[in-house]
Amino acid sequence: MSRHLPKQTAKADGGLVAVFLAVTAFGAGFLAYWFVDRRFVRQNVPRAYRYSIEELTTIEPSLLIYRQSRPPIETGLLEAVALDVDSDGAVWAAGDRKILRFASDGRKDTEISLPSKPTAVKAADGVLYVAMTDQIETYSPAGERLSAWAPVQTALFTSIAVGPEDVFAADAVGKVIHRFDKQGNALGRLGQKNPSRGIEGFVIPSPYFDVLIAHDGLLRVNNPGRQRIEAYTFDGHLEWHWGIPSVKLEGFSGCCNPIALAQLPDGTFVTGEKGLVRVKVYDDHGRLLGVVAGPQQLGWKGPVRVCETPEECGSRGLDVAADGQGRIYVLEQVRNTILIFEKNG
Amino acid sequence: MGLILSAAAVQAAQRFPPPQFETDYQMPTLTTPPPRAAVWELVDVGVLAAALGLAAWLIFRKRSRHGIAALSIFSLLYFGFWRKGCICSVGSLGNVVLSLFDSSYVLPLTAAAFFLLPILFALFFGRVFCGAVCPLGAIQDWVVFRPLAVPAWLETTFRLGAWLYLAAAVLFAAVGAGLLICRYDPFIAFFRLGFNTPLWLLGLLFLGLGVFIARPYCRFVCPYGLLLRQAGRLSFWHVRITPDECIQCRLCEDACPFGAIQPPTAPWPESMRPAERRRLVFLSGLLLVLMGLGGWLGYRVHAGLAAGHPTVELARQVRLRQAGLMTEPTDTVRAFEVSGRTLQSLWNQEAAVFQRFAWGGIAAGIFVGFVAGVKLIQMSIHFKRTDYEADRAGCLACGRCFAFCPRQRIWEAGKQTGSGEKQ
Amino acid sequence: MNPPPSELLSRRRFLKDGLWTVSLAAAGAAVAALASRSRAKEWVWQIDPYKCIGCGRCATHCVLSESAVKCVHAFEMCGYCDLCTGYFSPDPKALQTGAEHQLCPTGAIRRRFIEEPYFEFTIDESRCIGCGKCVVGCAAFGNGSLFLQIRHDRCLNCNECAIGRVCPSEAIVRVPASSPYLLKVRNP
Amino acid sequence: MSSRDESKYLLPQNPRYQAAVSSLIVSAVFWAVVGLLLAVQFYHLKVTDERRSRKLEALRHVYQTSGADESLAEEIRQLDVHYRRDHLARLQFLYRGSGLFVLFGAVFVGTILWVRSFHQKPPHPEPLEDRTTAQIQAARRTRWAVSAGTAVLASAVLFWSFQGSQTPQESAGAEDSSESRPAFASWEQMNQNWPVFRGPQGAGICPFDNIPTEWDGASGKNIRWKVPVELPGHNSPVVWENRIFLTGADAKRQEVYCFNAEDGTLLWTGQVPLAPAAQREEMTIMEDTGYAASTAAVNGVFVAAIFADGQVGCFDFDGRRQWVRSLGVPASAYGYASSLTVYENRLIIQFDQDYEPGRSKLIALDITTGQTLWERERPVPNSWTSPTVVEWGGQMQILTSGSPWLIAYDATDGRELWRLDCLGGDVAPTQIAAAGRIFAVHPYTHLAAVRPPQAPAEQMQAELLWKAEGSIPDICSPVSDGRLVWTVDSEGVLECFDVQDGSRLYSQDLQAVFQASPVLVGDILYLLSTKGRMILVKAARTFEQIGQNELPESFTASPAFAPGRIYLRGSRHLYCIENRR
Repeated sequence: MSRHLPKQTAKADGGLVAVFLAVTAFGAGFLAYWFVDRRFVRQNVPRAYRYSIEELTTIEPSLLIYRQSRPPIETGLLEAVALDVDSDGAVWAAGDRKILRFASDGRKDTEISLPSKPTAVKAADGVLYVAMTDQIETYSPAGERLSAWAPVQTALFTSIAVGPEDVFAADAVGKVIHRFDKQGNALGRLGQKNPSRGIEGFVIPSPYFDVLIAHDGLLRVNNPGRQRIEAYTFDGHLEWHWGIPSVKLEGFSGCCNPIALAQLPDGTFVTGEKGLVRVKVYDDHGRLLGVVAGPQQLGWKGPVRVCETPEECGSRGLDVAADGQGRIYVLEQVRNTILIFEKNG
Repeated sequence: MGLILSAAAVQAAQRFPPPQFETDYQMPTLTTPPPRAAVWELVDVGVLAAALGLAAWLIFRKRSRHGIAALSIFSLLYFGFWRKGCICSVGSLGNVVLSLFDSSYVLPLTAAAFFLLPILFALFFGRVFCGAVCPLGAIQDWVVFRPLAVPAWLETTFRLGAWLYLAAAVLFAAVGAGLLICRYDPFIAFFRLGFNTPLWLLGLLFLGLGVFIARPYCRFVCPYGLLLRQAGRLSFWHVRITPDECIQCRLCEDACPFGAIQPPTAPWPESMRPAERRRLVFLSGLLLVLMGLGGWLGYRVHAGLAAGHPTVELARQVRLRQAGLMTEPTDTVRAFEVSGRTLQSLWNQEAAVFQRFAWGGIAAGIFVGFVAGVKLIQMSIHFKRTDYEADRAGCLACGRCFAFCPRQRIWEAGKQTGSGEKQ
Repeated sequence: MNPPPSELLSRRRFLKDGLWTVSLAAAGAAVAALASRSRAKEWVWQIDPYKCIGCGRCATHCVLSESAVKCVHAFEMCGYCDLCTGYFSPDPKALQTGAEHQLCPTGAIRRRFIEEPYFEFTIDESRCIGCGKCVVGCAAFGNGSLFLQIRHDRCLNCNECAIGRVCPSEAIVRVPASSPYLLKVRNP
Repeated sequence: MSSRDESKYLLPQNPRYQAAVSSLIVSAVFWAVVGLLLAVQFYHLKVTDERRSRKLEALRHVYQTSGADESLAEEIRQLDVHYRRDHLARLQFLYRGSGLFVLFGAVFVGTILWVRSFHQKPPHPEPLEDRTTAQIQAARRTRWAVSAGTAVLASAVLFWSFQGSQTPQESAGAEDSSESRPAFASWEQMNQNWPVFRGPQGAGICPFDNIPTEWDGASGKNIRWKVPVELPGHNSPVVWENRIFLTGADAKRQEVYCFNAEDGTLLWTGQVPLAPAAQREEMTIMEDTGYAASTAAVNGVFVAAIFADGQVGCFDFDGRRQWVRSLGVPASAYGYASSLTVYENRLIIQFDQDYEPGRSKLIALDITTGQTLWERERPVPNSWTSPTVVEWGGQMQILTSGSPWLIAYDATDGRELWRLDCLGGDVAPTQIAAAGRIFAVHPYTHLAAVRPPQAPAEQMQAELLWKAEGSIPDICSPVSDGRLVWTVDSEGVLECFDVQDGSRLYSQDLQAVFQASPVLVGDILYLLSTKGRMILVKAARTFEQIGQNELPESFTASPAFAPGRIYLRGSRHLYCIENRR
């Protein structure tokens, strides 16, 4: 058997080896630091891999026809969901198993405890209508429970509108508007898909479904999945609709907007959008009249939120309301504050 | 790196239901391919233990370089290319340190086993891990084509770099700034067969160097090797060049590519004794000075080192942003801004990191100073040797020297012919 | 003065044995300590979807040439929108599947009509590079049902995750191997 | 053993050896080829695919924003499929190829081992030397080496601990940040900063208060900070709010530095590539000009710099390089030294050259893109003065000095407005505008006061009011408070003239050498000598020195000012001087 001797170590000049080693050590250090640690690691991400909607967040200042007229109201709620302004100009905010009332100067003067989490609130004719998921209850302004209506199976009421004799509630899960009388008896549903009546149906991908009774006596309902506002009679006839999908200012951005709706005393409508958060004013045929607040005014920081817990990331939309003086109230659900806007000039 | 999060913390938030479909559409479910089954981790530990045992058997009983070489190929293929270099004993040092300093990180049994087994084997058999089991060593072992002799002074001095690297790796792992050993593992890019990292260059550099300077990573960089060196010093049995007795033939003098063969010592002149004593006293004093100096330097650079911590980097960027010196926020700053965290919490965190780095820097500095001082003292102590011996710390148990020993041939011949009673 | 060599030798041997015993005892103690600290519990890396900002580095910084990070879809959260903002680029000319309308740089999302007005979106993992563009699109406007996860059939479980090092929001965390995903909905 | 030894002489004939050698060569070639292919594919992955995806992105953008075009849509679809196929194939190739690479590497190693097995040499110990001496020496040598190693390590760490805090700012984030923001700051903001050579409008007048009058380099009094500047340059700092910019260059590098005004930390370093080596050979580099004599200019959004080889670079405030232009190495007898100036988005470069008529130009580049906006030929040889932008009767004018012409151009479109023959020689001092006049310098000869045409309606004819003689400077520019005008020459003679008639009011030898131009702060003239002595002289009809301050360095750059602060660039350091409370 032949034996292979491994290579013997060759004698070398120590100094030369030292230089050799030092140079390679330096090279290795340089490679490690520069290529592994700095250049390679901190390089920019290819543009094709990034989705940037930042450029859409600036709004031409001349279009901003509203400004914040008062300091915002910090609701102190952990999860504010809805607001309404009553005829006295007091602000009602719902969230966290509570209803809070803020006087017109922004001070909290009433706190009503609820048996479960509220999903909508409406103050009308001295009565507080509060929706809690599938059930509506009424309260006196002092916080006394007046009635509890029969729950509606699987419903999620996200908005209530109160007329002289009727109460309408928007059900985001059932994707219909329920009509009740003032005692809570169900009178019917409207807005179901019905091709023969020209109704395509509501598309509600997230729990933002708003209904109101406009000054003209018709209902206005947002249809976020179709990016439009629809006008219905109390009997459920679709009269007309307006709104176009677009990230441009005149349209409703993204997959499912607008998410909130209110009417101003002059008959125009305030819409709220999530995502690219915007509050805008339209006339009754969808002509953009101006912008109340854009992402920068509403504290938009980026398209994606970063949260410690999933709950924090849960709600992130907004709700809008208007008072008799034409002021616009925006409940901003990220920071749970109410911003108050007034028309310039 | 990263917070440890219990799985329960992230769960479904209260959810809005999906649409009710009128057609019989079945909603697909999200697939969640599981990670490698835990039993395979145990298999890895088993393979490691078996390989270590086999290496010890090959080097002590069989005295077979061929066996060791074959085992090293197996280790390279299994721990390197098959297991893609993770987990390895060298990197497990980081996990151990992390588990000592981060209470939320529980040390996996596998990591503990990978860390401890080679050290235990080294206490009994010397560095058999380095010789045949470590994939990083194995890949370098195969390119030792033209080994040059590295003089002892050079080898010892350059090993200071490894000590520094060890100190830095422990410091970074302890303060939660990352696992440096894994980050700069030079051969990981080969093992993963992905041509997409600059680590390729680092690996090629080390292999290229390894043609002339045998196993450079093991000798001058590897922090885990330093631990094994110390364990090897104490080893119960150690690799012997000769199977029975040294006949002082000097044929093995140049056999070791790692310079780990030490010739017999000559008697030192009696006249040097007093000078030696004085030097020892001086060096002991110097040891304290070096430790102090190291601690001071460690404190001085702690801020610079802390820049490697993600929190400090974030704070630096946020500060630039605050000062208006960053017009376009980086992703890091943007993520901070959308998280709604307060600035104060960031400053507090940053201060805490600095604090940790300050103490860690001092400790690491004292440690490196201690090492340098001890090395100097070591060089002043006269150890006695009568035969050609493998240096217990430096011997990598590769078995190359066996072939050079004439007694080995006699021993082998005896084994082939006889019953092996020569043992 | 000097002790005889044999005595010296035995003293040295004694010292050495003592040292060895001590170090073995120390090693034993270390084993015990580490073993008591360690558990038969492995860690794997995962992305916390509530921390991810979809910066795109998952596509570029994984040690694998094809990233181990893929987009996953929590169907239970999906609105099944016609105009899916994770699928379409902003203001698409038409809601059609042509490459010119798509956001995904690799066309990894499949869009399938189910019934008026709903569409299903599924991820073709062999195409997905984990850039997170759709994640941003979906989170910015929609329900956030698309999110990134490390797929453990691909992940090598490096000791230090190369993406985690550069993640701007430190969203890559260690999770127990027994529950290796951080999903936005609990899997049945 | 011995048979093997003998066989060594017959190796070339040994067929097994030949086989081993040829397999070694073959495997080496294979290995190298695989490596090369991998590198090529890797390059494509990183560069080509990146470019392609950007292109596709751009096409999608065009498609989405412009009128619908089916052919474009079809093109996008086809490219999408094509690119994606290529990309995936490349990924596959890289994965398999790197496996092959490792495999061939292993084969290569194996063949090396095979070949080597033929070249064995039995161990042959050399004669035994004196072990005692050798071992004692070895131990000593190791002790010294370890000591030296420790010392080197410790000093490296110590050195780093002094550098540690100055980490350059990374420029991460999206690449395009400039598009949505305006490309320049307003004229008012320009006048509230120190944006160009000699400050607002290049007049050498400091509009700020609380400027220190006392400091001392030796004791550190009123020195807020002092930081090293890596590469040399005679150019002066320019300042925008809390950023200070200056440039430095040597034969190998040309850099732009941005410092944090608060603590002097280097925020970033920008690189401007060198002109081609062949061109650079023709450069004239003299000690008085150097590689970076021209002061940078900043317009509130971008900073631009020009170097002696005619390379212009522009950066945004985060250090991202916007563009680089090569104007060609200027033919200049003493080396190019004109500073840049900027008006809105126009970067103005006075590019005067010698030898051939028609080579001298005034160039305006779009500072956002580096494109030429306009170019005007100048009938002058090489000069070392800088253009200045001044407001004159509602019109923005660019003033330039050359030999023999003082020429004014419209800052917007570069139209020549007027010119006057009043200069000569190698002109280096820059003209100033004050009290409705322009003061320009014919070195060693005279100071000229010029009345520009008052309104565009007028016959556009400038008028030479007076010429004053005296110790007229060759380098330093004049300064005026509207009543008096001062000049200081290199030899240190300070002259004061009346603006009305040019009568010399005094002439004072300051006993110092000057290259930096004087600056007027309130009613105090700040004169910085090359030895670092700042002489403060009352701005009055009679000479009155009211103070002097020393810094231990040489200074050739003119001082820059900010509210309450002076920034001085010495030969090695940048100083910030501020009154300590």
